[in-house]
Amino acid sequence: MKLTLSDEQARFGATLHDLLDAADVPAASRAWAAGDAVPGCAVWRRLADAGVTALAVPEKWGGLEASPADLVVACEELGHHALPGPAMETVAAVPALLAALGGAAAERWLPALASGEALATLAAPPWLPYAVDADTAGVSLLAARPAGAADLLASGSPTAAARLPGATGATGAIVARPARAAVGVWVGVVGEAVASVDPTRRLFELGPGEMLADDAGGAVGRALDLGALACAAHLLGAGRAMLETAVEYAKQRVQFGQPIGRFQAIKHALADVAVGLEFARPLLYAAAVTLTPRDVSAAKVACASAAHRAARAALQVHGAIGYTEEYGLGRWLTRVRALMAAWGTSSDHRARVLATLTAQAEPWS
Amino acid sequence: MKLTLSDEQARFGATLHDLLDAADVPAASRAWAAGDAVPGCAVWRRLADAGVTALAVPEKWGGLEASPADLVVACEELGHHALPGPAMETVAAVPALLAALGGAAAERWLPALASGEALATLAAPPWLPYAVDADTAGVSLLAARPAGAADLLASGSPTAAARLPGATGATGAIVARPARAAVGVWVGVVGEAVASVDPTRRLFELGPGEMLADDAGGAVGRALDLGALACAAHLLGAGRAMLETAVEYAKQRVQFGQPIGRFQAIKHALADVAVGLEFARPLLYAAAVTLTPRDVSAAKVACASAAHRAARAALQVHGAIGYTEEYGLGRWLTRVRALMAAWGTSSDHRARVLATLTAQAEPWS
Amino acid sequence: MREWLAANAPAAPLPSVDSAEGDAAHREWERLLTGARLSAVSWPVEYGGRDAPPMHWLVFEEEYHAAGGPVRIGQNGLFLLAPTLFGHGTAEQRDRLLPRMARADDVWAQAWSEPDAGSDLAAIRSRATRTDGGWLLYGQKTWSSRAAYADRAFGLFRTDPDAERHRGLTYLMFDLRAEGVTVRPIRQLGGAPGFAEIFLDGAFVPDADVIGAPGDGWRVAMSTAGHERGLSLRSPGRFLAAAERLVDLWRDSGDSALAGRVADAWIAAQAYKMHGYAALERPPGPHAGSLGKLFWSELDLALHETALDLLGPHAEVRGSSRSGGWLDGYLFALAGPIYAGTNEIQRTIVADRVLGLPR
Amino acid sequence: MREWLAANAPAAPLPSVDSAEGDAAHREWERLLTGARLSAVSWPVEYGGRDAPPMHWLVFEEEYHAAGGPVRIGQNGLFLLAPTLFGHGTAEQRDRLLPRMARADDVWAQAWSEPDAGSDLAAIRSRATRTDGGWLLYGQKTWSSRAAYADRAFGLFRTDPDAERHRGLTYLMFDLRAEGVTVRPIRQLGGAPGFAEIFLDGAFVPDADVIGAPGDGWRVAMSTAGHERGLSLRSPGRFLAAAERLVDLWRDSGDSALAGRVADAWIAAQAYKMHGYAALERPPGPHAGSLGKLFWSELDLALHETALDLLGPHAEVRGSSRSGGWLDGYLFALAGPIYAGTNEIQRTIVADRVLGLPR
Repeated sequence: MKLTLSDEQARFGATLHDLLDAADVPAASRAWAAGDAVPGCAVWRRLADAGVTALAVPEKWGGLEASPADLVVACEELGHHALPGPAMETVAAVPALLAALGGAAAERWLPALASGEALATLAAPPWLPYAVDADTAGVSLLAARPAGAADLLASGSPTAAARLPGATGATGAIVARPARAAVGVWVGVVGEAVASVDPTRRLFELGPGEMLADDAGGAVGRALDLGALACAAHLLGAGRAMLETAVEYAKQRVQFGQPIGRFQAIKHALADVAVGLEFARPLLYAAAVTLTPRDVSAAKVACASAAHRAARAALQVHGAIGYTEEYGLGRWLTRVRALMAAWGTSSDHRARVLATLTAQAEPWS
Repeated sequence: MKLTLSDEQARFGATLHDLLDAADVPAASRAWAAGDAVPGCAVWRRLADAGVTALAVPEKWGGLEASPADLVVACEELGHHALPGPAMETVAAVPALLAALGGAAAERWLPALASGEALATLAAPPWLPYAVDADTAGVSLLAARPAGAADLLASGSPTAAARLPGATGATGAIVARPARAAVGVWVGVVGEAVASVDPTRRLFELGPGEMLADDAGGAVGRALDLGALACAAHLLGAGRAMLETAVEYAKQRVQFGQPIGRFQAIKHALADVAVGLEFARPLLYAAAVTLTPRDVSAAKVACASAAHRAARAALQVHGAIGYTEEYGLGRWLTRVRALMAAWGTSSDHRARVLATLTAQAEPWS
Repeated sequence: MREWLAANAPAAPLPSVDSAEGDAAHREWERLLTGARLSAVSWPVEYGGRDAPPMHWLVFEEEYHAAGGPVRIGQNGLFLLAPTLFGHGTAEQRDRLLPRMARADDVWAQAWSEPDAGSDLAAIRSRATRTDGGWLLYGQKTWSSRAAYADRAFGLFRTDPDAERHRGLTYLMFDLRAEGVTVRPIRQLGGAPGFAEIFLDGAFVPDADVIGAPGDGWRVAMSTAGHERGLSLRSPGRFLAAAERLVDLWRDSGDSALAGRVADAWIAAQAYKMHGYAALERPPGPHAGSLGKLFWSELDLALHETALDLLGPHAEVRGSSRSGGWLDGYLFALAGPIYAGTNEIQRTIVADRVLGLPR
Repeated sequence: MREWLAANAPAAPLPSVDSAEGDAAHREWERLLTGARLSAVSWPVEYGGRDAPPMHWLVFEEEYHAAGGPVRIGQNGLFLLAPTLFGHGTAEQRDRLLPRMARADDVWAQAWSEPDAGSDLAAIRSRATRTDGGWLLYGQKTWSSRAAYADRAFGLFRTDPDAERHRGLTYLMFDLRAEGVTVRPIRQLGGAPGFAEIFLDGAFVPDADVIGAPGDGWRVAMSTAGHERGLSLRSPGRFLAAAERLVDLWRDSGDSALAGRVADAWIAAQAYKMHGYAALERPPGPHAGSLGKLFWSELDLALHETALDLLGPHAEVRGSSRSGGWLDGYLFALAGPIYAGTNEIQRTIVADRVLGLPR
C-alpha cells in the first residue's frame, strides 16, 4: 500500500502551492463572491496548464488518467489556498462520472474539462442537493432517481434515509425510504439560487434537462466517492492552512507582554490540531489507494473533524480579527463549515462505515 | 422554586461533613472492601444519630419525613467522603418504596431503617441488575416484572428497551420489548457475587423470595427516581471532593521548579471542572423540588458528566500517584465510574429526557 | 405580556441588525416595545420601566425569546451602560440618557478594545486630554459592536499618561457623529458590519459625559464588565428557546445517532436557567460571571453545532427558509468564546480567584 | 502464524500479569512463543528472532491481538531495553541478555521516575557512586512498572553529582533481587501491584551493566524514550482488535445513540494503523512519537469509555464474563495519558518542536 507521497507527488504539490501562492487568490475569491468569475477562472486555467483538471480524465479524451493519489495531492492544495470554484466537481466527480458513462457524453465534455476550457458542477441529492457555481460551470449535471430527484440514498443506513427531506429541503418531514428506482443522469437546468456560508460557493438548485443515462447508479456512486475523497483532501488542506496561520499569528501577537504562542493554553490547543491533521492524512492516502466506500467515508469523517478542530482553534487564537471578512482566516472557516455539510455529512459517513462493518448492503450497488 | 440551600440545610451539610471528616472513612472503606463491615457500620450509626437514615421515612414509622432537598444535602456529603455502604438504597430508594407499599412491609422494616439498625439494598433490573452490599444489608428487596426479572424498563425509549439483556447480563443479545407486565416486589434472596470496579460496592444478584407486592410499578418508579436523585447528589459530592483534592495537590506538587498549579494547562482543566460542577448543582436542586422524571434524569446526566470530568482531570493532575490504591483519589475515581453505570446510565436518562420532551409515554406509569 | 408578544412580535425575521434597513426595523420594534413599557422592564417606572424584580425580568426574557422576539438593538445600552449609570452615574445623566436609550433614539456602541488591548484591556492607549469644560479624545478603538449604525459610544480612555496599566483611566461617553470621530465598519463572517473601528482625533466630550470620577474608570468599567460577563447580556431565555427548537428539529430529523448531543444541549440550557434562578435567591460569588460566560458560550456553540449536524447538507445555507437560521446563529455563537473576555482569560480567572491556584 | 496463534493462544484470559500466578502463566506463554520463534520476530535470527522487517512485525501484532494474545510480560525489555541494546549496547551485552529476555527468563522493569522526578525526568537524584569494578546505587525509584515480579531493571542514575539536570547521568541495569535492593509493590486501581517503589542502598552494578559511556545516559535514554513514545510499545494491533470488538458490542447492543462514537473510535484505530504503515514507508519526523502518544492514549480511552457506555449497568463489573474485560482495559487506558511522558508534556513538545511556537 502506498501511504506516503512519492518525491514526484511531493513536487507536484509544491508546484501547485507556488502557483496558487503567486496568484492573488484572496482577490479572486472576493470577485467570485461578488459574481465576477474572471480572475478565478484565470487561476483555474493556470491549474489546467499544470494538469490539474486532466488528472481524472482518461487519456483517450485528452486526460492524464492519473491515480487518485495524484488527485488527492492536487485537491489538498486547492483547499490549502481555499480556491474559489467547483473544485471537487471539476477535478474529480464529474470527469469520473462522464468517463463511466462514456460514449457521447464523454466525448462532448471530457476534452473541454481536461483542457480547462470548462468547469463542471453536479447536484446529486441527498449528498449534494445544490450544484455549486452552476452559473459559471460549462457542465452542469444532475444525478437523481426519477421520482422528483428527492430520494437518492447515499447511505444504506436508516438514519440517512429517514433524515433528508430531499433537494427542496423545505419541510424537514420524515420520509420513508422509497423503493429503489434506477439513478438517472441529466444535464442540469439551473434553478433557484441559494446563499452559502462560504460566499464563493454560489449554490443553485438544478432541474432535469436532457437525459444522459437512465440507470447509472454504480457510476454515480463511484463518482460521488471520488468527490468525497477530493472533498476530504480539500478539508485537510484547509485545516493545514489554518494551523499554519494560527501558529504564525501566535508568534507575532503580543498580549500581557509576551507572544500569545508562549501561553500553554494556545500551545496545547494547536498541538491537538496538529495531532488531528497528522492522523487524518494516512486515512486519506489509504482511501486513495483502495477507493472503497468504507475507506472514503473514514477519510471524510477524519478530515472534516481535523479541519473543524483547526477552524475552532485558529479562530480562538486569532480572536476578533479572525472573525472579520477582511482578514483571510474567514475564507477557510467558511469553506470548512460548508464542506462539512457537503459530499455526505459526518453522520452519513459514520453510518456508512458502520453499515459496511456490520455487513449491511453496500450503498450505490 | 427553591434552588439554593437554606441556612439550616447548609448547617446540616456542614455537620455531616464534620462527622465524616472525624470518622476514618478511608480505613472503613478498606475494611468494607475486605468484607469487614464493622467500622463502616459504625459510621452509618453516627449518621443515623444525625438523622440521615430517617430523612425519607414517614413520621408514622419513626422518620423525619424530610424534603428531598434535605436528602440531596446528605447524599452529597456521603459522596463527598465516598462513604462505603448502600447509600442510595438505604437513604432514599428503599424507604420510599416501603413507605409507598405501606402496611406490613412498611411496619416491618421502616422503623429499623429510620433508627439506623439496618442498612437496605435493592435490585431492580435493568437500572439496577445487582444489589449492592446485600451481604451486609438488613433489608434486600427485588423489584421486577415476574417473567424472569429481565424486562423491567426504565425508559420509554426503544434504545434502552433494546439494549439491556437483563439482570443476568450474559448474552448481550437484542431482546424485543416485551408486553408490559405488572411490577412485583419481593424480598431478595442473595445469589451470585459480582466484583465491582469500586471494591466497597459488593454486588450480588438477587432472586425472588417472599412476595411483598404484585403490582407496584408506580411505587417502584418513584423509588428509583428518588434513588437516581440521591445518586446524582452522591456524584456531585464525589466530583467536588476530587476538585478540592486536585487543587490542593496542584498547589503542593513541584515540577520544573514551580507548583504545577501555576501551569495554564492545569489551571484551565480545573476551571472546566469547576464550571461543570457549578452548573450541575442547580439541576440537582431543581429535581429535588419537582421530582419529575425529566428533571431527575437531567440532574443524573449533568452530575455524572461533571463528576466524570472531575475524575479525569483530577487523575491527570495527580499523575501516577492518583492511580494508586494507597492514595485516596481512587476511592472517588472508582465510585464515580460505578455510579455512572448505576441508577440508569447517561444513555438511559438522556433517552428519557428526550422521550418526555417529545411527548412519548412517561416511564413507570 | 405573552399575548402582547404573540400579537406584536414580527412574524418573519427582521433584516440583519447590522444593515441600514435592519437598523431602522429594529429601532421601530424597540419603539413598539417601549410603547408597551416592555423595553426595560427592570428599570424604575420613572425611566419607562416597570420596576420588575429580577425574576420577572428572567421570565420576560424567556417569553420574549420563546415568542421569537428580535435581537435587542439597544442591548449595549440596556445591559451594559444602564447598569453603570444606575451604579455610578448622576441623576442628570440618567434623566437625560435612559429614556432615549429605552426608545432606541440613542443606540449605543461599546468602545473597549484597541488594536493592542484585546484580552489585555489594561493596555489601553487611547487618551483623553483636558480642555475647557471637558476632554478631547485621541486614538483608536476597535471591535466596537454595533458601531456601524449606532449613535453614541462608551468606553475607557487614558487621562493620566504617566499612570500604569489600569490606573489613570476614565470612563467616557461620546457621540459617534461628532467632529473628530471616524467610524470604519468591519465586515465580519457572513458579511454584515457587526463591529467597527473608531478613529478619534480631538473629538470633544463635555464633563457631563464622564461617568464616575476622572481616573476612576477601571473600577467603574469593571462593574460593567461584570454585567457583560454575567447574566444580563446572556439571559437564559435565548438558549432555552434555541434548545426547544433543537429538540423539534431532532424529532423531525429522526437522526437517532445525534440523540445524545441533543439531550445534552437541552439539559445544559436547563442548567443555565436554573443557575440563573438560583442566583436570584442567593447572590452568586464575585466571579460567577466568569463561570457563567464559559458555560453559556460553550452551550451556544453546542446548540448550533448540533443543529447544523442535524440539517445535513442544508447546514451550509444562509437565512431561515432552508436551515432555520441556525447557520446565522452559529456564526454569532462562534464569537461567544472570544468577546467579553476570551474563554482563556475566563478560565484563568476561575482558576486563580475561584479555585485559588497559584498565579 | 495465524494458525499457530489460533491453536496455541490461551482460550481464557490468563490471570493478571501483576499477580504471582499470572506472572508464572505469562512467562510460560512467552516460552511457548519463543519455541515458535514468535517472541521477538523483528530481532536478528542469532538472538531468536526472524529478522522480520517492521511491516511484518506490524502484521504480527495485528494477528497477535486479533487472536486475543495475552499481554506481553516482557514488553519493557522487548520494546524499550532491547532497542537500546541494539543501538548503544555491546555485543557481549546483547549475547548475554537478549536470549534470556526473549524467553522471559529475565523479566525487566523500568526504573525511570523518582518521587520528585515524574514529568521532570531530568530532576533525577538517585545516584551511582564509583567502586572497584563497578558502581553502587543509592536512592529511590518509583512507578516502576512490573517491578513487583520482575527480575531486573534499567534506568538512569546520577554519576556526576555536580552536573546539572540532564548532564552527568548514566544508564545502568541492575538485579532486583540483589543485596541493597528493596522492592515495595504499589497497588493500583483495581488492586494489582502494577508498579513498585525500588529502594537502593548500595546495590552493586558491574561495569558490564552500564549501557553507553558513563555520563552519557541522558542521550542513551532519550533513544529509549523515543521508543516508548513511538510505535513499538503501542502497535496498532491492540487498538484494531479492540475496535472490532467495540463494533460487535455496539451491533449487539442496538444503542443507536452511541453509533457516532463507535464509528469515530473505529476510524481512529484505522488512522493509527495507517499512520504506522506510513511510517514504514518514510521515516517520520523526530517528534512523531509525541504526536502518536497523544493519539493512541486518547484513542484507547475513547474505545473503552464507549464500550462501558454500551454495557449499561454491567459497565462497573470486573472481569470478562459480564463486561467483556472492558472495565479492566479501561483502568489500564486511564494510565495512558500519564505514563511515558504525560500528555501535557507531549503537547508542549509538539507545540515547541513541531510547530515552532516560542518557548
